[in-house]
Amino acid sequence: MRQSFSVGIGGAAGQGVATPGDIFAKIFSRRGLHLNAYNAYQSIIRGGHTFLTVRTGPDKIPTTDGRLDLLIPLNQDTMDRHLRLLSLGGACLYNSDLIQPGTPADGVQLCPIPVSQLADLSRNKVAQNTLAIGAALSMMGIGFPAMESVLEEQFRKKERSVIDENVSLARAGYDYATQNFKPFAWPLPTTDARYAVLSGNAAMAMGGAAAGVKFYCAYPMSPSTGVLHWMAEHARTAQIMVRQVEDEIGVINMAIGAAHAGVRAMCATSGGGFALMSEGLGLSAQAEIPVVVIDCQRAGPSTGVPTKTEQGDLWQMLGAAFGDYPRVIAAPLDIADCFKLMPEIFNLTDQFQCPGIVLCDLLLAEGRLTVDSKELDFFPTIDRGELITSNGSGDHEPYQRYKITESGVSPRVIPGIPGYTHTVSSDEHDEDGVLISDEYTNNAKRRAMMEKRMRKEIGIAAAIQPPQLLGPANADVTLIGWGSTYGVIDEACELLREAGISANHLPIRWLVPLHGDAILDLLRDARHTIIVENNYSGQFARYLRSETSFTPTGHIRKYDGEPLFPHHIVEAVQEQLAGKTRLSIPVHEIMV
Amino acid sequence: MRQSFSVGIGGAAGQGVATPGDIFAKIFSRRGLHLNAYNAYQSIIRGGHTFLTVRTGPDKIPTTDGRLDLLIPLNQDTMDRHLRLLSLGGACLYNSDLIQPGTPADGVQLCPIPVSQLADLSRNKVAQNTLAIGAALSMMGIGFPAMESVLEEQFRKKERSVIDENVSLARAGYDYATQNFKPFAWPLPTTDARYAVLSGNAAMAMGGAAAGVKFYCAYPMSPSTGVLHWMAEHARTAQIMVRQVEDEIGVINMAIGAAHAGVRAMCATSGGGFALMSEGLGLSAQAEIPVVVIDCQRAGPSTGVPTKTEQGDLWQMLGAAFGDYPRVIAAPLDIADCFKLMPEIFNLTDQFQCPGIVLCDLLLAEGRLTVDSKELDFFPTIDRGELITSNGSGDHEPYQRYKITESGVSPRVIPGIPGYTHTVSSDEHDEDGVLISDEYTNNAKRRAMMEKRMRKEIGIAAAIQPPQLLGPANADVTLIGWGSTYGVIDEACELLREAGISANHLPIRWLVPLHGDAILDLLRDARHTIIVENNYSGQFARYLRSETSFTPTGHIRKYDGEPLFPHHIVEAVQEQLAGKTRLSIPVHEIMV
Amino acid sequence: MATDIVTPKAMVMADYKGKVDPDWCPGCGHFGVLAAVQKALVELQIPNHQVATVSGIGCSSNFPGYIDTYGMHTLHGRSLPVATGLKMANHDMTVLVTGGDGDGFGIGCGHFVHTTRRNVDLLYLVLDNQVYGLTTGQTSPTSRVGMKTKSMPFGNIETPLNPISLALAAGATFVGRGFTGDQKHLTELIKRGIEHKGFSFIDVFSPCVTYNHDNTFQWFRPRVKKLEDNPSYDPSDWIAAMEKSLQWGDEIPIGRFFERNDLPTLHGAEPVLAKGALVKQDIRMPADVAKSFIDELM
Amino acid sequence: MATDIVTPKAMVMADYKGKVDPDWCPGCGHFGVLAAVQKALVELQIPNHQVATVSGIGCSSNFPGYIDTYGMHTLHGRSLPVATGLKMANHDMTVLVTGGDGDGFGIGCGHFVHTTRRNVDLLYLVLDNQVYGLTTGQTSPTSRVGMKTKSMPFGNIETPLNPISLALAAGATFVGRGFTGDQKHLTELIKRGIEHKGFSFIDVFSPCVTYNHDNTFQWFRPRVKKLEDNPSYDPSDWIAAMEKSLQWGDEIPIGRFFERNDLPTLHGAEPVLAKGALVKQDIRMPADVAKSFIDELM
Ligand SMILES: Cc1ncc(C[n+]2csc(CCOP(=O)(O)OP(=O)(O)O)c2C)c(N)n1
Ligand SMILES: Cc1ncc(C[n+]2csc(CCOP(=O)(O)OP(=O)(O)O)c2C)c(N)n1
Ligand code: SF4
Ligand code: SF4
Ligand SMILES: [Mg+2]
Ligand SMILES: [Mg+2]
Repeated sequence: MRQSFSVGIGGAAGQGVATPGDIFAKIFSRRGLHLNAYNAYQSIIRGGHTFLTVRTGPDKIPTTDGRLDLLIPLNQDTMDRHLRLLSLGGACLYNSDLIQPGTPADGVQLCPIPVSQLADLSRNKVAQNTLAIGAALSMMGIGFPAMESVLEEQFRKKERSVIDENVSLARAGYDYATQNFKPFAWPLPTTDARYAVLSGNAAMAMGGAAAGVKFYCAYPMSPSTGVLHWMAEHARTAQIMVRQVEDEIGVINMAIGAAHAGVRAMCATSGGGFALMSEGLGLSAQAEIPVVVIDCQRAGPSTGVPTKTEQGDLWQMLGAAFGDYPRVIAAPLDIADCFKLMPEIFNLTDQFQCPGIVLCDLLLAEGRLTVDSKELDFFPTIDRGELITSNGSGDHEPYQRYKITESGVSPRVIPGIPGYTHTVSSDEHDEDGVLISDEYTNNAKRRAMMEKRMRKEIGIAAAIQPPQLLGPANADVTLIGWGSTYGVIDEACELLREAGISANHLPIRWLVPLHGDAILDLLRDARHTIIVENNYSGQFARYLRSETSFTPTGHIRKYDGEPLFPHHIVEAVQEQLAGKTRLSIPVHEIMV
Repeated sequence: MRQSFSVGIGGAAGQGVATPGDIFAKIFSRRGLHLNAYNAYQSIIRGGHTFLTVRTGPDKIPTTDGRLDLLIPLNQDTMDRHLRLLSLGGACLYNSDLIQPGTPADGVQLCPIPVSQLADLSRNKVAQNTLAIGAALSMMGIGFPAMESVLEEQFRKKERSVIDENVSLARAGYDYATQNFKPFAWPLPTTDARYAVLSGNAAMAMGGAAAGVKFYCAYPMSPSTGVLHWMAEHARTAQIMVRQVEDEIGVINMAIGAAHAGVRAMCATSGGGFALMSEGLGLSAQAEIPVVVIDCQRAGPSTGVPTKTEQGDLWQMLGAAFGDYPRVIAAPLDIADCFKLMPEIFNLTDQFQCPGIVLCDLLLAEGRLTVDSKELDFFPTIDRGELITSNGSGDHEPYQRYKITESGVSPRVIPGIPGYTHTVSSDEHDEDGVLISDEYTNNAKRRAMMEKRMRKEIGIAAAIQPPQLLGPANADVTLIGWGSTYGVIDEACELLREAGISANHLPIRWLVPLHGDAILDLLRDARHTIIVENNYSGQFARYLRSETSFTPTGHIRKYDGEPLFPHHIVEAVQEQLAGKTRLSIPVHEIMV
Repeated sequence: MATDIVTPKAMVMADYKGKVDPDWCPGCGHFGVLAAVQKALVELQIPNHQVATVSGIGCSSNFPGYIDTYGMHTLHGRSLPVATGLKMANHDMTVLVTGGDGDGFGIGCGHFVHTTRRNVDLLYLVLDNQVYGLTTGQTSPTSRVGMKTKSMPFGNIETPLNPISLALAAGATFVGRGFTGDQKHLTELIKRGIEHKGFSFIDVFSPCVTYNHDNTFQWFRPRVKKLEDNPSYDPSDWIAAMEKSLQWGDEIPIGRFFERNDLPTLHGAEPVLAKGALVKQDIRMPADVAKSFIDELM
Repeated sequence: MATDIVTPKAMVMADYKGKVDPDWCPGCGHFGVLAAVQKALVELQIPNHQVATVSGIGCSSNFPGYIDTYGMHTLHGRSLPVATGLKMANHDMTVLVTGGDGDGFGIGCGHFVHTTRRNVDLLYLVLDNQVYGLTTGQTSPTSRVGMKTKSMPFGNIETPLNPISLALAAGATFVGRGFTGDQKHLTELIKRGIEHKGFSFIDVFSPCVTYNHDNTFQWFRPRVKKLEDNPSYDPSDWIAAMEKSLQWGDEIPIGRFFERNDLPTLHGAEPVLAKGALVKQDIRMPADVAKSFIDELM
């Protein structure tokens, strides 16, 4: 089992859960530790309940978990809901002026902090938070200076007195804990590494910037809004034009307009906004204008649960816009991949002049992870495909925008170049772009143009990597996942191996086109296959079946809005191997 | 082979192709003949090329065909394009003043009409049309009085002199043909039956009216606009409120508002408009407000070929709106079924409080067919499901709109009733309708509410009929189709049998839920299975596979905008049985 | 519909209290709008089961959950078409629509213009905080130039939309502006809006205390000036209303900008509804009507 | 972009002729608008490769196919966002947007209002025939009350939208109305609209000879009166323009209703574009900028 340490901080929205989270993240990552953070919150601006988990350790931390080492409840509600997440060796740090402790499990240390004795509450309403962080660091065996420098940074925009006050509060907490509480059995180690900490939304925004996005537009929608926020904040340094548009229909069409003008254009939304964009995807496909849309999935249907995660948009992506047309759909596997995927998908959409969809979800979009900064390559290969950027000598064949070619790709031109004027069209058209339906309807031309476009699918499939099986060849169980389940399955495999069950893992990153034959090959000898996904109906299982006829031995699904934890998978695999069920639906233990 | 006679009339849009078509249709149906009519036209108001085929005969005429008995070209273009559709025994009636005949196949009679000799062209620009109809009737062996009464009706809103002139023109044509042309070998028979002639759009509109639709709204979009036109014209007699809305988003939401108020509400669109509606479907599902949407498919992607048919919206329907939710999707099999399906789907959506989609296509929507008027039952069973329409004694349990029940159905109430106020919501909610996500996020409640909704799928599946295999049990080939391919496969089976190949037919009408097990049972012993559909990628084949893992022996597909003809299927089956291919893509012979 | 048992009773504030308390941030302007609507309904003595409250999505759009009527919490930007459908199907209901500036003027802008010109008989209240609240603070169509938000951290560069002039231009028959900080005035305005036969639009300044630090209660309070205090202001004069709509700065007019009562409502203009609310009409058509439809096809 | 070879030459009408002839019905008003645009471009001597013509879907929206420029035939109602994206990515292009009344005021209404307030520097020409042409004759948002169409066979009951007042209320910096039957006047108006820096809107009466039998060439011809003929009319006076926008009946004003030149265009207000058209900027960011992004995360 990989060594890790989990902190849970809970309170009402507006009570300042985010700040301690940021501080822990900074302290851990600067110690050279990995971390993974997930915030379970509600669609409410003040009040309600928010619960942030930060898990850290010297190895990669692929996911958070329901088991905590340290709980910091900022209100009674958090104490009542979550004390039971602590087990032997765990501790709970709380403001004993306000919060009544519950009955902890055996071996759990209750650590009351007499906040009013240690702080002047009239001056600082969130004193309990800073005291608790100080105390926590002491118990984790982290020296105080690390904290001091992070606090300086965190409050750098504030006055000196605010910084000083926070530092002295943290110090008081630190010292109080050193004197009164038992340190954790496992003092947090340090390594020489230094990691970047970022969310999937920031990663996708930065990946887009690295891919050369010059135009970004969006309409705010959780959980994708972080992409807009990153873009807006960095627009001027990155020289990206960022627009907030009146609605998602305007968004996709504006992006298409910019893309047609020759820049790389990107936008992001979530399921409901994507529904509004879907007509525009058809335009992108038919007019052959590349555009990249990020969809950050949240729990549906309809407005659904805006702050909760799900992998329930897959069939919406598969069915988006009517008719058949080539496209690329990919699901990033983790937050680092959120970055890496962007230049790849931009190259594909430019090469094949078709829409590209990045199918992310709240778990990655709003989760945070440590990433080696070398993985954030801001100078990746850029391949803009067959793009005419100048009229050269001025002499050329008469230009045909939709020339019928073997590859299905017809050279594109940047508007503004002399001698290449043409019309692109959402109506079916001939090679010149003249509308077939309005000028004369010719079913032979129509068929040829359909086939030209669809031939691109061959090129796209050849350009993307078939999936790989991770782990031992002859495993007891093969876990198949897609997108964000990568991390949790990865860790579950490790836990399964420790429990004596050999497990391997088939993560799917490219959804359309899907390398169905390669998947069948990989699964041919699998003994027990289980598809793991975060939705009700097994959307990926159904899709895989539609492409390959493959049916797995079993399924693990979850649709309560919360992500899967490794032990959910472990227990489900155990029950399925024991023949108890073919469909496991784990019960979530963190109630938010 | 069923006896039939096909007339083709072609010309530029605006040359008046529709009127002769209407006149033939009336004359044939009043003779007790069946007919099937399909107009191949372009998205252009004047000019271009339009080609109407009317096929008639004493038995049901399930489809039109590429083979003609009579061609009436109204311009040279039509002569040039279509003369080759005539074979032995056929005839071509044309205005010899304007049109140069081509070289016909052996045994085809060229029948030039000297229009300027027979008519005063300065007074009547479409004299050639009326002359040709008169001539045609004579050659078909139809007495002139039939024509006279139809002309009276056709022009009943015009002045007497116009009617008289048309009658005398028709007479002149009739007499000229009697004297100069050879009558057809097969004089058109008569029967005692009398059929209604209607389009699929009119049938769906009337079926909706019969189902008790009180609110209809739409935004015009070919090929669905005929539903709006029927509704608008009959609004006052049928007491239906009909609204044209600013866009399709407004349409679906207005329909949902009306449905929530307690009336049956319906709307219609085509693929692009449906994309805009898809977010609204999620609302209907999540708020549990029944609504029926008709989608008349046209060739895509994007604006595509607005006047051409395709079955390319299936995956858009399957993926419409994100998340998992219960719904009903059905594809009418023919124009009579366009009517019959409406009350059925309204009953289901009312019973299960979910959206219902009628997946039609241009072929049925704008085609015309004879239907026995007894099949147009305006007083079908109406089952509004669990709907509280009064507070009864005023005493009742506290009302919970989303009460968790075994069936997944929670009684609905008509707003305005005292004592039942509640809020319906697109956000996830608890049994009371209180928003889970905004008030407190509870993953157990979320899961329970998901499961409540999804349980309705069981009830829906039980309420609809599993598909049936038509034709002999032990056939050489089983043809599987869905929706509008019903007619063409039906006739193809007959032709195959005549060609010595026994064929049976599995038509799919209910798409979601799909009776996958029943289908597998029916196909278990099939020797050679072929899925026939009007799209590029085999959308139904892929869907069927996703539900059953079933893969057929072969496919027949077409995506040139035109429908399949029976002989396309026959030839494709022959080549597939001979092992030449597993995918046949017939070439269309009518060039429009 | 069968007959309902209705025990006539005087409506009081408590009758309009929703199942849960609002989860808006303490101090949010939306509380005041909720209270004013409830007061208006009490003063007009409209039974709560005869009221439908329809909203889109946003903090402001959570409104139907906090008032005990027939509520509909629909899609972001789509409250007006839903409300139109509801009203057309049962025009006996009093229909209120509530939402935000993003909901109504951003994504919902097209519906706003068209519902306005159709003169659908409902009251549309926009809880205008000049920001996107629920999505944690982005620029809205009514954010002022220069305002900094998460989506435009260097300041908004787009001219804001003027809801009053837009509503007037779209043909609204009742146009008002309220301020949640002036409860009495707002309540009166809402009452008039409900009573008006036709489309009533009220833009309500309802500050977002969390995300809009420019246009706060403090900012508005000294600026708002009631049109009702100006005896020469004539709310039947469309051009005068247009002119007033331009005023912004040290003095910002609130009150009834415009009202006309000479245009038919949408449901009033529709002959099909002359026989009463659609939902109360027979679901079956008369046999002779059905026969006439078939005869046409023969 | 690499350097292009441009042989300067005088543009003539033939240079703007599209690959195919318009397939509009003989006599359709849209022919005149096409001709006027082509004439305006010739008179302004704008090379055709520097022009982008963007449309939605409709008879009027087939326009880009009939003029030889960089054309985009997009989705019904979506021409304005597409054109905005194009202009932002390459503000060196002259952008024309053409479409119908259904396209622009019906399904596209929200974009119309927002593109207007953003002052995107383009010319938006609505070929307003007060009917849906391509879908064979339904009511449009500008159809007059009482007009009978296939979708409202008993006559329209909805107050039509007033494009001029709507554009003014939405903050348009150039608002005009033309008549396809007056080519000279229309050409001049279009020229001014192209030259105007900011959002120019021209509503052009362009009769549908097939489906609108109420508002025909014959109907308009005696009614249209040029604002330019009235020396006292001041197109910088917004209120006067609003007042004029209400006029309809025996006399219908055409011409330049309003123009102001004091507001920045959207591309002008965006600092990112100060370094030149986006499409001409380097696709790679400087290494130090990339480093700063990573540093923020450490
Ligand atoms: C189609 C769609 N796009 C985006 C969203 C996300 N969203 C929810 S509320 C909101 C804006 C809220 O602002 P406003 O309407 O002004 O209401 P407020 O919260 O300020 O009261 C947005 C963008 C959504 N729910 N649906
Ligand atoms: C989303 C969508 N809805 C509907 C249509 C069908 N449609 C095509 S053109 C048109 C209206 C055309 O009217 P207008 O814009 O006034 O142009 P006109 O033909 O009168 O010039 C409609 C409704 C469509 N193409 N896309
Ligand atoms: S975020 Fe703003 S609008 Fe939303 S509840 Fe809080 S104060 Fe009110
Ligand atoms: S239908 Fe009307 S708008 Fe369309 S081309 Fe014909 S005349 Fe012009
Ligand atoms: Mg707001
Ligand atoms: Mg029009």
